[in-house]
Amino acid sequence: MKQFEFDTQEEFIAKLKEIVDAGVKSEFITTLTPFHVHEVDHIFKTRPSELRYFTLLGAAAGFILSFMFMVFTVMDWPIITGGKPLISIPAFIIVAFECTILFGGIVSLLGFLHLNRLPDIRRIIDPRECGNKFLIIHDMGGGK
Amino acid sequence: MEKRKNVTGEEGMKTQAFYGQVELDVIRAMKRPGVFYWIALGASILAFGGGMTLWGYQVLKGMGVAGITHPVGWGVYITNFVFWVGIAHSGTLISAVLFLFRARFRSAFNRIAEAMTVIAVMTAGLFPLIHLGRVWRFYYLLPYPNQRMLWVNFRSPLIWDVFAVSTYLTVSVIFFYVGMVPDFAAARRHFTGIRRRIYSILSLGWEGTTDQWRHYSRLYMFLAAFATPLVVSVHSVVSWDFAMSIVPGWHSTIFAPYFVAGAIFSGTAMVITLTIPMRKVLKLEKYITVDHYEKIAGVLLVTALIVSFSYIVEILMAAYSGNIFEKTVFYYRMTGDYKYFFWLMMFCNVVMPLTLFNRKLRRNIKYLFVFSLFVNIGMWLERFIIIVTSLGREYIPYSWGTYTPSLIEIGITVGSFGMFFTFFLIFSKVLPMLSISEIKEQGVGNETI
Amino acid sequence: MRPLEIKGVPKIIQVLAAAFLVGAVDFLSAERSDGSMLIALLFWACVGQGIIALSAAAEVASGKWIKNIRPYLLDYYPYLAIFPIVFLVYSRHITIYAWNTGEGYWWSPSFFIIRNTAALLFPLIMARYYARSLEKESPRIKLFAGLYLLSFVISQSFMAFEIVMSLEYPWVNTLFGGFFFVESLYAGIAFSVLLAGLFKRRDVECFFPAFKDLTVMIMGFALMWAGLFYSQYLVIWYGNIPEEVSYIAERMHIPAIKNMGLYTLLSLFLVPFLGLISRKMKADARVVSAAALSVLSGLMVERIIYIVPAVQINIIPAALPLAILGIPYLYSMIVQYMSLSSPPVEN
Amino acid sequence: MRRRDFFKMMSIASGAALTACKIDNADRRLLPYLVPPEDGIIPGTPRYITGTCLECTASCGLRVKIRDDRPVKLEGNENHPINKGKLCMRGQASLSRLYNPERFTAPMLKQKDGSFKAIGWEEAVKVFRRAMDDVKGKGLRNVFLSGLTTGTLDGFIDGFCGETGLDRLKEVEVMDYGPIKGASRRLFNRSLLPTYGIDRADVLITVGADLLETFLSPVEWHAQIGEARSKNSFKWFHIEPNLSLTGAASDLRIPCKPGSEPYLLAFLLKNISLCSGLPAGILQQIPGVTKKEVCESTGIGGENIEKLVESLEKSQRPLVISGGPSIMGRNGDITAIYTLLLQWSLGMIGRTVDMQHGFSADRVGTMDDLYGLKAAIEKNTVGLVLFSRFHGYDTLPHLFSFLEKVSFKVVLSQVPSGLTRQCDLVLPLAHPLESWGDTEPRRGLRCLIQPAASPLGEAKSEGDILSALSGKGFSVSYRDYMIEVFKSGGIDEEWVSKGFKIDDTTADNGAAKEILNWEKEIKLELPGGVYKGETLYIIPSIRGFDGRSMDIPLLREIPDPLSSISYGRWLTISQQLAQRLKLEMGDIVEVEMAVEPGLEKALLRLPAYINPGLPGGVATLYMDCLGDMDLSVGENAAFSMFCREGAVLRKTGERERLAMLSASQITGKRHILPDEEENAVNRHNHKKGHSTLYPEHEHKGYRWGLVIDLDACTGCSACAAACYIENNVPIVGLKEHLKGREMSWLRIEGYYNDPLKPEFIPVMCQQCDNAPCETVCPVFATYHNPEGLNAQVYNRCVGTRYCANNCPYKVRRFNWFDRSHSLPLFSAFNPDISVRPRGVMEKCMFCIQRIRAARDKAGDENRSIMDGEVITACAQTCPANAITFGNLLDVNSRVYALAMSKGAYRVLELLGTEPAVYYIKRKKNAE
Repeated sequence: MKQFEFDTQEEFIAKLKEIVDAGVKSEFITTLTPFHVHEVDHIFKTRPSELRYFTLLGAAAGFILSFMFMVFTVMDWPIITGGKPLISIPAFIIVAFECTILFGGIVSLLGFLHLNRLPDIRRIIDPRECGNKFLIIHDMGGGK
Repeated sequence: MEKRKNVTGEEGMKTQAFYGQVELDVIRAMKRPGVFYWIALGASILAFGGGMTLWGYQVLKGMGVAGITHPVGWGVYITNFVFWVGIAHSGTLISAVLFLFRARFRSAFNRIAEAMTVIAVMTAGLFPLIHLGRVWRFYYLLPYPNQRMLWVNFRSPLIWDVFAVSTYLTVSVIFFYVGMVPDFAAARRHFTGIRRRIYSILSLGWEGTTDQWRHYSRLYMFLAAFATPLVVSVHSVVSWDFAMSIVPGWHSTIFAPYFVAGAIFSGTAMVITLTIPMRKVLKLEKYITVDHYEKIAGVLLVTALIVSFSYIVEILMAAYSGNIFEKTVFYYRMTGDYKYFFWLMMFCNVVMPLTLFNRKLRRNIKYLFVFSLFVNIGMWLERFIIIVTSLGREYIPYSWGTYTPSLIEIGITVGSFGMFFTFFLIFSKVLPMLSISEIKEQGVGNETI
Repeated sequence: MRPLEIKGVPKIIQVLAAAFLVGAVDFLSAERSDGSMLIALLFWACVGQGIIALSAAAEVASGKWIKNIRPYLLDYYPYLAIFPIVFLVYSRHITIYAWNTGEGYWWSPSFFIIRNTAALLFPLIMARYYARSLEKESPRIKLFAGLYLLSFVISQSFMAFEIVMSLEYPWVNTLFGGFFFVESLYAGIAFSVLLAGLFKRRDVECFFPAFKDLTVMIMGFALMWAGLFYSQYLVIWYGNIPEEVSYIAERMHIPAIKNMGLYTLLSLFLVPFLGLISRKMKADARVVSAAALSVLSGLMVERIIYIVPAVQINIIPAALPLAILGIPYLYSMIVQYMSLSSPPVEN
Repeated sequence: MRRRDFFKMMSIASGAALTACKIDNADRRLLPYLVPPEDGIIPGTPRYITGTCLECTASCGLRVKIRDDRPVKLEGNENHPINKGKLCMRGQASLSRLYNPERFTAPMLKQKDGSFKAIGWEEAVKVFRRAMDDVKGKGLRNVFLSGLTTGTLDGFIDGFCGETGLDRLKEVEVMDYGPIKGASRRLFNRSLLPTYGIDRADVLITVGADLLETFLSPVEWHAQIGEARSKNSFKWFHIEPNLSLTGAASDLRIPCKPGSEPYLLAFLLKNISLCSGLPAGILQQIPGVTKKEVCESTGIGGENIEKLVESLEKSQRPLVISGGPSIMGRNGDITAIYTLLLQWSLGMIGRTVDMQHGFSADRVGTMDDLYGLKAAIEKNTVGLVLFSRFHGYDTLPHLFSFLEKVSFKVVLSQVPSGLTRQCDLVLPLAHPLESWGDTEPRRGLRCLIQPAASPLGEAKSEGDILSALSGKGFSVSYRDYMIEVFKSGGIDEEWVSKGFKIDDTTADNGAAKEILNWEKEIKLELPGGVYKGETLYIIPSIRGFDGRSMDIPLLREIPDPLSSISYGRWLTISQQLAQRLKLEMGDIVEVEMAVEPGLEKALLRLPAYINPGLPGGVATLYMDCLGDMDLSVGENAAFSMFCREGAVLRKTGERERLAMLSASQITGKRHILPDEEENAVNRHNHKKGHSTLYPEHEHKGYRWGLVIDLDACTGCSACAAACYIENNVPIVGLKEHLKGREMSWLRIEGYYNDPLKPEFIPVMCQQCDNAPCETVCPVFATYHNPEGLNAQVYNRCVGTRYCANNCPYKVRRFNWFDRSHSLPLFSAFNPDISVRPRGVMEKCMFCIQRIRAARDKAGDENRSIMDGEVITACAQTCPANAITFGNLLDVNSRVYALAMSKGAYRVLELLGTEPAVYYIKRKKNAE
């Protein structure tokens, strides 16, 4: 278990590169940074976040379900208003659209929490503080 | 990677000093409210309470205590609703749209703007309830299985409103909160006791590990991508509350884009109105700079031009079509009982913005402040005129009419401002006013798209 | 250094030739094809003005990416001269306008012709100033860019309200003008994407950012177009006022046109939006160019829908002017493509 | 409404419910109807009895709808010879008198301090007799003063006065048709008030006579004119110095200078060949006037005069009637005489003018009689006055101010009024719907008055009271008296069921055949010139009659059709006058009226309403707007009460907001009223072309529709009144009206596109097929029901008011406040339809409760509803028969035929709302 601290992003990146080049797998390395350092992703060659699947799912579900629901309601008790057709698609699209975004947004949030295992009670109680420093925590379990 | 100026002003890499400085500045803004603050807060709460009381009175006595009549069934309440929804819009615009356009200057405003959005939407959401004849039956508007065996009418623009506004509120809150998670993590370091505990809970145990950041920026991007069409759709829906009807002066295809532009126009103005005094009081000048204001003023100018275009087209089309009903309405607007409002509106929303072509004025903070106030007035009047004059001059001359707001309505309007500022002042002391992590990442100073 | 000037054939010749040909076709073509020129005019004016508008807009918003392709876009501005001429020729068909019999100063045919010709000339002049100021690197570039945009908006609005909408007087649609210039911008983007696509195939490094942004923009505009289209349709559908509805209803009742309508939805929204939603697609110049083409075709079909029930057209005489007015653009594109062997040095 | 009143009303209601038919206080326990009693009162099902309307002197036949012993609606008696099943707005509204919370429930005695104390009947009678006696002691006269009295009551009162030694004076009606009676007296020695047979006439010339508003028997005239119009040969000219609904309804309205009528009539008498049949003596006396002179003095165009002469020449059965303002002024008498001469010489008498069955007005006196009484009182030879049905005082208090000098005054009255406050003893009079009686509006016709409810508290019918006063006590009821009068059959079943009976025994045969005394000097020369300066006419109004009806709240709530002003008082002035005085609507005007020397000038201060149709130089004021204004003229005949020549109007600079419900009285080309070119095209253009994106929707069995014939509609507003009562529409009062918050479901819009002839169009919910209001409702509170009604479900409504905004016809009404406790009071409510709570939208639904009832009935007999089986309240009461209701899907129905007939159109057809209300306008305006 080794821990490196850096004051500037550049040194941090340099060190990280060095460690990874030394052949340490990224899953044995944890970095803590005060903001998102995109270079880290490039170094680790991580795949883009799986979050997008959640988002897509939520959005699609939102659209389809809400539309089906609206159709159900007008079929459940068909009431003519203003001579408009019972299933008046132009009108329904709007609510469907809103629901798409609503569900999309909520599901993405849930997805995010799930992927990051948040909220994390342990960390809430005593978080690992890095102040404004850039940390590299190298779990010696793997690599040399 | 382009050059960055840090707080101490000299060129170079970002340093620990810089990070610390940023945090300290923002956190300082969250501490030690001054006398001013308490006075302002007290006044707001007073107004808020007053407004609520008047509403109670209206509920007990009946809608009649308001000035609305036949045929002008909608008045100040709906005007306020549209106004506040409009205010809410710039929030999302600044944080989401500009985020997508990679416009860096957003980071100066986005947190404040988002807060404004959330609060304004809550305020706006109140007015449809206030204007209900039987507010104690408001739940009839929600589609839930009930003993009346009745669902809601999804063909009604008002139901679209229910969905649009609630969606907008939810998504804005999520967006707002997600943006703050890392900052809570930063904030918890600077407090002790109960506040520390609250912030750590709110931060959900955020640490800023690689994966967290990876998912985080993705989430933020998605939310922004959602919020952008949402802004447009929500105010389009609001505009369709009018455009769907066949009321002359309401039934117009241009309404959706016209209202969206108008909303952003008024909202951006409100951002200016709020931030200018705030940056003074909270000493955030170095984060919210004149360059930022110049850019915001640019947004104002563009939207103002779109709005003006719509005005002109509307009026010209009324004349062009030769449709007697349309002509009546617009003639009435320009010469009728509300002509002064109309021309004042024209001045605020069409003439004044032209001054922003002048770069000096765009960079003149004082001027912008005054200007933004005018815009707020102008946009409020715009909604008022659209609603009242159109209803006042409909198809049947026998039942034309005019409308004068009653004191109740005015009181409740004042109350709504009270509500808005109450929440806003509280926010300004409880939550980080600037996006700390973002500023750390980007530094401050001028940068371009 | 500007490719076309090296390769001779002054633009003015092309312009006059094109206008002349179109005029000829129109005069020779059968009785029942008043619209043949109209479509050509509407479509190419939409594209032509849009191209310049795009660069002007980027100029005003001080977008960096525009710098590299701007000169190529501005190459096309002289073609704006075609449209006033074509309109003048077209104006002999003025009798097809429903209001033609109507009285009132505004409705006098001569005034109609004058104001619309002016509206078509205005952008040409402004574009010229803009281009010049660019060559001279004068500090007032942004000003002229802005002025061009103004002229562009006015011109497109006039085209929408006067030349197209008033065909079915008293049908009124206040968004029409706005819709037109957004579409024109859309067309401009699509066209520029084609250019950028070409450059990309030639692996001219400095065009990549432009290409990237333009593809995103296409998606954005697809969405925007859908929004504007929808907010017109919805209002008319919902209001159900015969005077308005009949415009749509009539077209719905002609199967051919109904299908055309579906095609526009497909080509202007679904293809560019869904087609480009994934990263890989965005990166592939072929796909993007295809999308751009579908957009342009969609816009053309849409213009046919606008005018057809009001105006008689036959396919052949309708297609010819379209083709003719297209030649200068195609020609310039090819020339530019060739000229890339020596990519211009940009600061 | 005050809480106390509310309890009072409830007590009436329950009291009524308790005592089914017999009027006694025997048993006060509430018993449910376990077995339906034989008299057929079943809870929840209405029962109908006949009756007679006493709101004005026409006495139309009533059909009283009774629910659980409570009259809830008055409808016309179909078979009645006068009104043929129709009622005017006053008749409709008169029901609410029964439920007036201020009614007297016991005799009231004035105390020293001027307050009133309730006393028992015995004491009341004692007081009365004591007063009588000590008056007799003083050797003064006791006087009985009443309004028009007919039927058995007439004789009864004679008897009463005989016994008690009261002398009965000439009856006082503000509108004595003096000149008409006078004319017949001077020509025939009989003061007769003839009835007219307009339906028998082919040319009708009315000179000022406001047939459709107040003239003698308006509802009857409505029906007759409709009848006459069905023969298309019929032509109707109306000559008037003012503007009236009658003029608007006539085929040709000819405005004339005030007081100039005699010139025209003289010209006619001289220039129509038949008139040469007049006795030479008379002919000589009629001065000759050239056409030019006539044109100048009357201001009538030559061509119109030609038309009149020509049509009278051609006509087989002409009819000339003069009345209203034309017989008010000092030229009134001569106008009446010339008219009578025309009638006689053109052989109208006996054909279109019926002298045998004249209106019974013999006892009604004139101004002179009144001055007689005044003199007597001033000489104080009068001790006690007993008033009954005496309306004059409340219309013109100053005119009767001399009554205050009388030492002891007794009055029979239902509600407190100016007069009752004057009196020393007030005896509670029962409402006609609570008492027995009969009327004889004209010779040969007897109408029955029978109780529909038990009297309120101690109130008694006039007959009962009088017999009590004469010392008989209440032992013999007035009903017994009547039975004994009509020995033959008494009050037989037939009479009770039909509500009227005809016996020609009373007809005045051999009346007015020959001009008896022509050789005697009849002054026939023309009056010296036409009135100078402004002329102010004080005329009866369709809402208030001579002012007596104005204490009915509903009649103030429903606007005056000509001005669309509801509450308040106003002076109608002409555009010309307004321009001269630079007046705007609502500017307060000071009117100074000429009076005879010695009296101080009479002043009026009123806000001005500018009417485009009123001839120049004329101002009109409704009698019900008089309030306590001083019209005193002195006794000089040169100054007539209601037509004030040379009135001087001044602008005061003050303003007052008029409660004018119409924002604009001009439509422009708004597709509300069809203009000429639209007349030409077939107005059902909505089926042509592709004008909608919506699918057609089916209607199950019925598609209810309404057709309104604008050619027939006179704007009389009876429909509005009926609607208010049938549907429990709340009355909201002046304050709300000024805000524009009237609640009327059905309104009469008057438009002056042609100032000569205003047009009226009744507007109610148009029950659109593609209703704009429906789609925008978020909660389905309003929707399109399978029978084509635009149903409004009050319980679902949350009150967004979007529907009202989006209704192009502006017929939706929002409940701004809780009205459920205000007038009409609980007992008057129609139990078949809910009272709407505050915060919900309401509107016309074609009287859905009636449709429902009919459907149930039809369902029981398993058949479908027949044409004409259901009829909306408005259609039912419309005196002009202008409204037809029915099923548009049934191609054989009357409504279908009319809707598809030529000239049928729908308001704002260009919006594609596909209304179910059709309007018919065939006649071009001003033709």
